[in-house]
Amino acid sequence: MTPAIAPAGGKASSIPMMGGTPEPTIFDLSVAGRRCGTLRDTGIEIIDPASQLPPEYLRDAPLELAEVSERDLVGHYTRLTHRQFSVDLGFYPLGSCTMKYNPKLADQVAAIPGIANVHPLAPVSLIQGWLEICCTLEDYLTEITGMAAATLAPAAGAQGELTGLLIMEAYHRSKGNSKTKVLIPDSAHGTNPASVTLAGYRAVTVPSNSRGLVDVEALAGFVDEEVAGIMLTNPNTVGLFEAEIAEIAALIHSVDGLLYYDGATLNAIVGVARPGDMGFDIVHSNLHKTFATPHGGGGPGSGPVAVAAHLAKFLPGPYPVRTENGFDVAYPEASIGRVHSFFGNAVVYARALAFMKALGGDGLAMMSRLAVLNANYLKAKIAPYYPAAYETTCMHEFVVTVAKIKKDSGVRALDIAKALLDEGFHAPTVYFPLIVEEALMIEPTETESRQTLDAFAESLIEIAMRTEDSDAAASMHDAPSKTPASRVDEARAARHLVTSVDARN
Amino acid sequence: MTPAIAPAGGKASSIPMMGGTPEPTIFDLSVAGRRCGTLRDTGIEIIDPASQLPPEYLRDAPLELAEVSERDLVGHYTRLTHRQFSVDLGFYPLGSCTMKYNPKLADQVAAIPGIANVHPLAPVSLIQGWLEICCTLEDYLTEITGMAAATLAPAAGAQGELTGLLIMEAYHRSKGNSKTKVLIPDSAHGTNPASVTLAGYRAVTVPSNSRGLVDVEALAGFVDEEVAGIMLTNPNTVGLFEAEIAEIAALIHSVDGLLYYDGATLNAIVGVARPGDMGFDIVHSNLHKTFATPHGGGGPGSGPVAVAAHLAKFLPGPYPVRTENGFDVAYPEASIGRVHSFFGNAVVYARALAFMKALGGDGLAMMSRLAVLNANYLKAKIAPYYPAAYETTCMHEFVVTVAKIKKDSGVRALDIAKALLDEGFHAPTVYFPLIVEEALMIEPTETESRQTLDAFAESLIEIAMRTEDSDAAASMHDAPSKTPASRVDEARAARHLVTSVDARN
Amino acid sequence: MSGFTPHTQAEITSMLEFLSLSSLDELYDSIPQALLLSRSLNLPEGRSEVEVIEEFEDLAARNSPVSKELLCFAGGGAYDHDLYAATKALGSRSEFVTAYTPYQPEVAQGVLQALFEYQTMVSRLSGLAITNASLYDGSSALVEAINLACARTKRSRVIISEGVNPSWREVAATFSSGPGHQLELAHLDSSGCTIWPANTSEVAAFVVAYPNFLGLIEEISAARQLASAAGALLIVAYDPIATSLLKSPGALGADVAVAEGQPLGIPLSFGGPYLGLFSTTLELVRYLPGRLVGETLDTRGNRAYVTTLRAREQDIRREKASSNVCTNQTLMAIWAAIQLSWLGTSGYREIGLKCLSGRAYLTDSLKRRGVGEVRLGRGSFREFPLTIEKSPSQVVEDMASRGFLAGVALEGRLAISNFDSSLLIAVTEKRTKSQIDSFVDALVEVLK
Amino acid sequence: MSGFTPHTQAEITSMLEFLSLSSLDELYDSIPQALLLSRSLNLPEGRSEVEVIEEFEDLAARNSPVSKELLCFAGGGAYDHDLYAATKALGSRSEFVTAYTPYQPEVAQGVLQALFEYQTMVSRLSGLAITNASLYDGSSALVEAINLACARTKRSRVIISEGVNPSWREVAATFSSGPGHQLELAHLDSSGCTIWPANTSEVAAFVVAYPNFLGLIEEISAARQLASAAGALLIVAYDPIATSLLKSPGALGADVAVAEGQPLGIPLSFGGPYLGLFSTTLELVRYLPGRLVGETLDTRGNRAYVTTLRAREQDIRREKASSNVCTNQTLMAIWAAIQLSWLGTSGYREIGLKCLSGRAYLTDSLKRRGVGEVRLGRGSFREFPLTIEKSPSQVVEDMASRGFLAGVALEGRLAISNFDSSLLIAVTEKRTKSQIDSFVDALVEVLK
Ligand SMILES: Cc1ncc(COP(=O)(O)O)c(C=O)c1O
Ligand SMILES: Cc1ncc(COP(=O)(O)O)c(C=O)c1O
Repeated sequence: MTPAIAPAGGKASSIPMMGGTPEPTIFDLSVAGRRCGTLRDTGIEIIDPASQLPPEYLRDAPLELAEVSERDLVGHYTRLTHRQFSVDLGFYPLGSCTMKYNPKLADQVAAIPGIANVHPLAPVSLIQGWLEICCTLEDYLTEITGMAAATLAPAAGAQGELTGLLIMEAYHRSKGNSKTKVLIPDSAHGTNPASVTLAGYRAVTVPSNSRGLVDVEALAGFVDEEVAGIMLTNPNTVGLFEAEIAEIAALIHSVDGLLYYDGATLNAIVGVARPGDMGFDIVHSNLHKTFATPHGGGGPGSGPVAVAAHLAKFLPGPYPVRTENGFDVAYPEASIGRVHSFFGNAVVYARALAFMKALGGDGLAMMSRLAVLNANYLKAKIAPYYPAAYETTCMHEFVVTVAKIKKDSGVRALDIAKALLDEGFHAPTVYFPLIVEEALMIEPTETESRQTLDAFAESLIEIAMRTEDSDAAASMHDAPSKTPASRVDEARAARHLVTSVDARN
Repeated sequence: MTPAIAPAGGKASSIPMMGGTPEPTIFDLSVAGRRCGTLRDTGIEIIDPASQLPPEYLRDAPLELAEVSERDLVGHYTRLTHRQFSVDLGFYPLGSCTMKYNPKLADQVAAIPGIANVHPLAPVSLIQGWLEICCTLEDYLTEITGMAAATLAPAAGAQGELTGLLIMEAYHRSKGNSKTKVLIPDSAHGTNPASVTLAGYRAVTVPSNSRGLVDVEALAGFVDEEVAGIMLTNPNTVGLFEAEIAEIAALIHSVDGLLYYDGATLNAIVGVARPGDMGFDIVHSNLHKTFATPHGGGGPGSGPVAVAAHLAKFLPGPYPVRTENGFDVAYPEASIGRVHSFFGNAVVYARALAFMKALGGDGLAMMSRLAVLNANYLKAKIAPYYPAAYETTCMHEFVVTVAKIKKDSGVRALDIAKALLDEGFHAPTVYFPLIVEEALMIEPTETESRQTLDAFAESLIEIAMRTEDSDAAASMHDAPSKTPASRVDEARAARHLVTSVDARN
Repeated sequence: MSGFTPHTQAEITSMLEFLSLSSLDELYDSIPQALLLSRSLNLPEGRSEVEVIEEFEDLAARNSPVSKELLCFAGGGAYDHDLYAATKALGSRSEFVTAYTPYQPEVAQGVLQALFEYQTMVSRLSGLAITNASLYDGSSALVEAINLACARTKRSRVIISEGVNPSWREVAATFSSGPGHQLELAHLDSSGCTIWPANTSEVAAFVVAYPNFLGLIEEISAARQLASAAGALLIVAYDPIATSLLKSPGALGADVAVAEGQPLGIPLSFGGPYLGLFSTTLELVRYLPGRLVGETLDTRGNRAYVTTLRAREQDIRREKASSNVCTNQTLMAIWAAIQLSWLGTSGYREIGLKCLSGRAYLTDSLKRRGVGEVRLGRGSFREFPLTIEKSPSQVVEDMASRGFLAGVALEGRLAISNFDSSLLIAVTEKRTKSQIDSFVDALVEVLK
Repeated sequence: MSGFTPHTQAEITSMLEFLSLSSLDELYDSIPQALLLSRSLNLPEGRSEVEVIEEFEDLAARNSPVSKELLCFAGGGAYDHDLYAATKALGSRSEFVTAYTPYQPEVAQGVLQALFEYQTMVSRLSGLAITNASLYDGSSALVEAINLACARTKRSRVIISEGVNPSWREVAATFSSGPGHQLELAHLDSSGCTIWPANTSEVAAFVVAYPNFLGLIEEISAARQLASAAGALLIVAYDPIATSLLKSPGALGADVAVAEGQPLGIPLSFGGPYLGLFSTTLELVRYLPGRLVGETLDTRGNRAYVTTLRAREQDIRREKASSNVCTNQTLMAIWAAIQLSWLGTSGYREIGLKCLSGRAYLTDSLKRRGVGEVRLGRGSFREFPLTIEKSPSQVVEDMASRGFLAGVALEGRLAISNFDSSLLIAVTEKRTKSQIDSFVDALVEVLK
């Protein structure tokens, strides 16, 4: 911790990235006694805490935070942003993540005081606008997914999954079913099996067939009375549409199982096909993917869950409802309970709804079509060098394997990812899904132009060609070199665990 | 111009700076038919322009602008910001420019709808808040400068100068004086003589003495009945206080001349000394310097002019005034006339006033003291390598000469400036003022910490030491190399004049 | 077609040609005809951005935001603190806003370093060495803490104080059903202190709030002793503003400390996005949910940051992971770090002093005016219950028409034993003397 | 001491020690005692930023902003156009906002390239090859144009149409006194067209507005012919929104084209900061006022930008410079470039069509309802005079209480010959059919 006597302070409060040096931490810039500004004068005399609080709980000394001027605060975080890639800076083809452009209109919506500064526990008479936003977004989502009712509360996709699985569980309990397991294809995202466990079920992995799809015949072998349901994404994580979804649904439904739809891939089919029409009973959507709300460097997201009519009574509460005199808040009769401290990541709803209203029904349908067009175009462009894991027409993303490149040159998927960073592109998702060896999972999204796809394809191909030269291939293990940091030693971070400034030494 | 058929479009819409490549122009990214968004639906049918406008004045074809998606628009300008140094990124010790930190509170003030969205021609009953802002700022400025009245209208320092000189001229006209010339020290900023000419006077250059100051005896030789006045900055542009200002004032006033104060250096003396008390009759201040409003990459600024009581009647109009029932707009009786389409760069006033209110009287006085402390500290730190042009205690900035370094190593002030860019610092002002050979004019401002000054001094000294090695010295002509562009060929730009995309080829 | 997608008709045609397709619909040939939506979505037509913004301005006009329309004396887990201009400006920089999870550290040092610094700050607040990169909100942090405790102790019985935010307790109950944790409620006495059960065998964790939902300080040492005796973990739900004056949970022996980070510079936002703070001891790091940023070096030998110990996480551990969290609240964590750095050591302490002093000024006034029963228990920080004779929710409505969000009615799902007919009132550093005076005047009138 | 300066007391002390000084006051030893201010500034004490912002919110509440409180039908040189979210977001990026003039091109490519692109756009709008990097506002652009013409022709007589914004004419008059230019006003006839004088000898420039201040299209070719015959330059003050439908000034033979750039995405801002557009022909480039950005290469052979032909400017030419401009309106130029790029070819044209169609819808309604005398001259773009029987300024006040900023009263300093008792009304693309309908209804009532 900072010593009590004013130390030298940061070597420099003003080294921009252009200088090529790493940014010191905010604590390195700290000098005891500095501050950004003063607090408001309330006109109330400051009292001795000991007169109000049990003295044995009072701190002995003030808690030490960074002590900087506002000038240094602003310098620090501004320089950090110059060390950070983002959608606004460039192409971000992270498969499964749908890193599309986030329109700026939503920022403006989010900043309206009547949106941003509303207390969640205010009486319903004072939050009618917010409740209408919630109800309207639910309507949009149920129409898009083909379901009957929805909750917006889950704060992200994974929380949506768990919420949905608890609804599944409540359904089975209500029917007196005794179910123990949930089926999951081996291509599934890690959150799926983790959620299953947390919902109290056993996750059973179903292998994909050679076409990257659920093998319906094999699946049949897994289906018995203990099956509570199945979790699928459709298109799945290799970017292919599970064409036999109706058969799968029939099979699962035959044992009174439920179908859960992981909405991470919804971007492929908005306005084209609906999970509800495919036989899904529970669907989450990731507003931070399909509906263009920004991902915030890791969050916040929002993972609303929509359900078929017979499951509506299990939805979590509180629940905004339309009444004859405006909007109110209610709890469904057999609710699984509350899943968020308040109503969920509300401002994200406002952003997503603003986006949906701007595009409209037809715009949303076009969005998906162009996402799929972009993916297929890019896939075809790079196919001679980067064979797709599966040949079929892909949906909004696709997976290629560089197993052969690795075998021939020793260059791995990771090296190719890093080499791309040097070209000014973000890397695709690597080593996922697990069923594809040396996978690169590429999702261009609909907001990228053909020119960007061409430039990206060119870079990828150039990199592939470089692997044919053994020196060039070897040097790729050192990539990237033009980025704010060169290749980062991940193993060292785990070995010498330093997760705070105070753990250094 | 863009051909009618959709061209290939930009090579890449997504190459961030991290990739190290220059950003294409927005026109290079253009593809015919693309757009960012749609306009509002007014419900009004679009009519044929020929039905409303003389057909011979109608365009034959739509005017061609860049046609990009919002995604590419945002990518383009965001990437451009990654190729731009700024105060928020680092130290910007540009002498004479006062590149202090601009507190973020002012941005919030500027964005309030009741500030930002007010029509300047609305009746006074609807702009009372704005008129109060104007009057209050005038009060602050007259108190700070020690003058009697002020106009905010001039849009920058240079326009303030011209406005002030026209007031000078109006004064002389009103007195029946026939004046022809205005005295200007040889250290003055270029705007001063230019303004004098535009005001219809002849600029007469007065040489500085060996201490960098106006030589009062020599000055006396220039003073005659034709002298309308003198323009001075105090502290002057070498960063020194003209201690004999009272004598100068007496001399000029003795021929009924007026003293004009160029406020570019006001940052040294707020709350310490006032131009009015020194004998100045007309004072401009640069809100974008002393009062922390951002410089905007070149503007907007704001250059209010304050005057002594006997000159108030000449101020430009319209003029916000306090009345018994609120605020009104008036014209001074003998006004020189209007100097701005409306009331000047109003939002800049709101920013400056917010800053002043946040600091308060004592805070403003401390601001100047610390600006001077920082300058003297830095000056002393680098003195062994960078001799000051003048020895005296400097005010908020100082000038060093690298004449000896140049003589010894061939490294010029320009090369040193460029080398600093590689260190992550902005360069000081170079080759100004003209009276100092190989000048570096350094203004650290009060918002920089001692640590930043130390780091800057260290870099400067390290560069000076490098000049002692002839190879290292030679390589400095190629600096900078870590910046978004390497050394730019300025001569080529003038020789092959290309000032628009359409002038290329 | 809106401007959201860049494709011109000509480009669509040529891209389709390149793919030897003749229409966009053919891209969906792998979807059986019967599953295709044979109609357009039944949603309104797209509109220009300016119209959409105006629509939301109209919706917003049907809410009553604090500051502009209502002076806020409500808390209950969401507080009306000042947010500084620099926090907003920096936290809105698009590099932070539009980045993904930092999977490629070489181009994500901005987010990673900001998170590393955030972890440092929250570890200081909590007094615990390990802090993750955020969870969804206070309640989800509590859920993860319970899961951690049960996984660590291999037990399932959890004693949770009634002083923990009732909504968080509801969330904990929801997510305990799956793993089969048994949550037992320990009620509050009339002074607002938890009455712990006598039988503490096989307890995985004790959960106590500090200050509790009523704003009152409980005896944490009692819970710590019980936990130690029972071989259980102590989970403390703290208030990250109260720690400005109070000892950290870690200093009081917490094994896990969780909090709602909203008061650290996050707008009220109708309840979200907020920020779940989660800290624990180094010993428990392998049970940590969520992402963790560690310091390391790059190949040039420069300091660099990266997410670490990823093998704990769901993307690698899959069904064996103890948490499913993936997307978290990174941006909010960055906001909190900026706000805390804006405050610095002295500003942070001053906020605490101002909250406390404002609360004391209000409770003194209420006592002096004989308004209801002010209940301060063993000590209150910035919030307290006022027991009144009228219906608290009716009082809130009546006060709203006078321009005050008077508090949170402790009714229905927010009811607390021994605190019937009470209004929970909070005072932040934003509330001035004159605002509090007029609040008291209005309350006197309304309660008359 | 506020947080604006970083210095702690300890640092101040040690820095003074380093300088062998014992107090800050000693720094000012070079100032004679008599000149030192012996008291504190008589200004209020400093306040926290949140209090200052609230103070400005209170001040702002005493203004009536457009959109929120008033539907704007006023123009007169400042127009209520839509501003797009991306323009605001990008134009507010702190690298653009907090940079200085791009004196070091190696670290200023962002601003320089944005200005180069701006110059390209404005050259297309104006139809003239050379555009500078901005001037203060429309009026200052006009002043510089007159100075240029007089310098070029070595003459001093300037004929300026009454159709040029009266405030600009005032500004031109103010700044003509110094150089000794003689401005002669050419009045408008009752159709809003300039009556040029018969004697045009020794004229340096003819200045005409397009459309003029009344929103009406004048015969530019007449002015062009006079100018050519007289060996004078033609200065055209154009409207950068009208050029979406109208031929560019350059195409009509302008030698210099100036404009107020505010309609290109700059908020009304109580009149500033706005943006002066200035274009001229290549032949006149060495007379150009202000900064000019040129394209070149860096030593790596990459395209780069730099301010060029600096020898024209005051910092080099000093008293011989034809302009004293230094700080300009760069940030506003960048906003305009972003907004124009947001609009693109089709959006820009659509704005023009919507303004024109809205104006026509309004003038048709007014005519139909027999409200005043609608005067469209040879054609009006988005603005027109309505001659009425009541006092125009009274009508504006009456309409304001009904929620409309009804227009600009052509009275006092804004009076125009032959247009007594008239209200100048503007319709932008923001005004919808129903807004115009209720505007007409209100006007009918007010004029009754
Ligand atoms: C296929 C899939 N499922 C689930 C998730 C989890 O969603 P979230 O990150 O919103 O919790 C993701 C996120 O990347 C995903 O790609
Ligand atoms: C000494 C001096 N005088 C005058 C000016 C001109 O001021 P402005 O750029 O605001 O027009 C400057 C600007 O740098 C200056 O430094």
